[in-house]
Amino acid sequence: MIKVQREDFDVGAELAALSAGRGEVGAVASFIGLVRDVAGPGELSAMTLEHYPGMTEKQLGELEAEALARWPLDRVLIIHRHGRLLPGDRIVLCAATSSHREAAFEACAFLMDWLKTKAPFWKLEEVGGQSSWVAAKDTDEAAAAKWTKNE
Amino acid sequence: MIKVQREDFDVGAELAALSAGRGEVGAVASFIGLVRDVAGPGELSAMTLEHYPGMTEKQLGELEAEALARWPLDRVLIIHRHGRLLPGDRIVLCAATSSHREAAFEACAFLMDWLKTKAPFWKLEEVGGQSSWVAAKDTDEAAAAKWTKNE
Amino acid sequence: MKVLYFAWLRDRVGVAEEIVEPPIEVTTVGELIAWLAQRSARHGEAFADPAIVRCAINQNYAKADESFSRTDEIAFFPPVTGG
Amino acid sequence: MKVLYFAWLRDRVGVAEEIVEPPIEVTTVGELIAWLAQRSARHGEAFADPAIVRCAINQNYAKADESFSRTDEIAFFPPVTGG
Repeated sequence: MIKVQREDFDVGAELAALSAGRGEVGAVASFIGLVRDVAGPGELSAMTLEHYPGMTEKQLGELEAEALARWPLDRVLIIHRHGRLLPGDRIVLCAATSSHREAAFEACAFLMDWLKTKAPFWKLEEVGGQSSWVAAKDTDEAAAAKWTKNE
Repeated sequence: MIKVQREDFDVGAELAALSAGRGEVGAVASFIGLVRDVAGPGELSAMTLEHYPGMTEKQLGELEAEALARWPLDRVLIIHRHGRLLPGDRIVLCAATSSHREAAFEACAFLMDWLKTKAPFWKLEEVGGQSSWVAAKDTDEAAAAKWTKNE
Repeated sequence: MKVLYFAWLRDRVGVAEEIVEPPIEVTTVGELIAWLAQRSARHGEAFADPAIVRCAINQNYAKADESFSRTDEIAFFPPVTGG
Repeated sequence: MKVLYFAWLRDRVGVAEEIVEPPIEVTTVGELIAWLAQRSARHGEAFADPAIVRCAINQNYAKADESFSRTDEIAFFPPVTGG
């Protein structure tokens, strides 16, 4: 399931709904991404997430399908927020459920690695009144690439 | 933090508390283990988790310390229930928080692998009125062993 | 045809989308980038380093040698930084 | 000295704990298992395959060649199956 939204989400309720009534599911692996506080002492920081409506849902939907095809999963959940967020705010929740914990863990890590390099979101960071776009990280590209090499 | 308890736990509240006010934490990886429904159609199943009070807390505490020593984590959480549980009930919650998502993911998988082979819990499965102790799995031993080889 | 810009590409170009009419010989993403870069100083700045510009045709990633049609939805943006 | 049993080891022995007085020459975990196995038919069944019996001395895992003192808390149990 894919949700792209401005509002916050309820982690406990989302994860409970994902496995509710699914008798074969013994493993729920999940990841929550939070806004880090990048400001120095006494400064305020914030982060605005811009995205490409339509393409985001399409890319995340393909990511979900890819995870379901690669691992013996029951379900996949990706919730990604956009708009202006403050330090400590939740940005993203990824989860994968399975009867096998290895599959759930691997799929969840895969979701995050691919999401970081494929989902069309951009972070605008505000620190002490200055705004700047966050640069993409080579380490994210490398993390995503390792899932391709393994095929 | 280690909690060994009979009662259920609130996943959303536990994970939120783990990162609350920790400005450097951007990554929360977690795992929830659930009781699977092993009964056939029309049958009821249940699971009773016995443990070794005292040793459980000691082993989980050492596991937490080991994870904190191996990865750049902020915090570790392990909650494990005991007593009689029904299909779909939560058994365990493991979580690791970090500024790096790889560290959080790896530490969380490590916690589960070691917990499966070191924490003194035993599962008694009831299916259709018959009780039997669940046998340990070789795959769990192998999963735990891989964290030793890497040293 | 319509072209969309996101994040700092939009900031540099100055608009989130625009209607452009590239000449008929412009058929690939790479050629479109080269043509757009000539449109104004702001465009030139936005497309100064094509290696860090990503393109999507109809919301799918597209490389420089891919061709597009005039009815496609074309978008340009920096490497993504979500998650 | 006190010995604790858990899970199917307890079911087979028939008690969760018992006070035993092994002779002075019994000093290692392996020797204690061999001595306990002789105590009764139930003990014999519980310790029939020492390879699948785990031991903890004062709540730390202990191998067959480890020695214990009479004041230690000794526990025997099957391979664990939590999580």
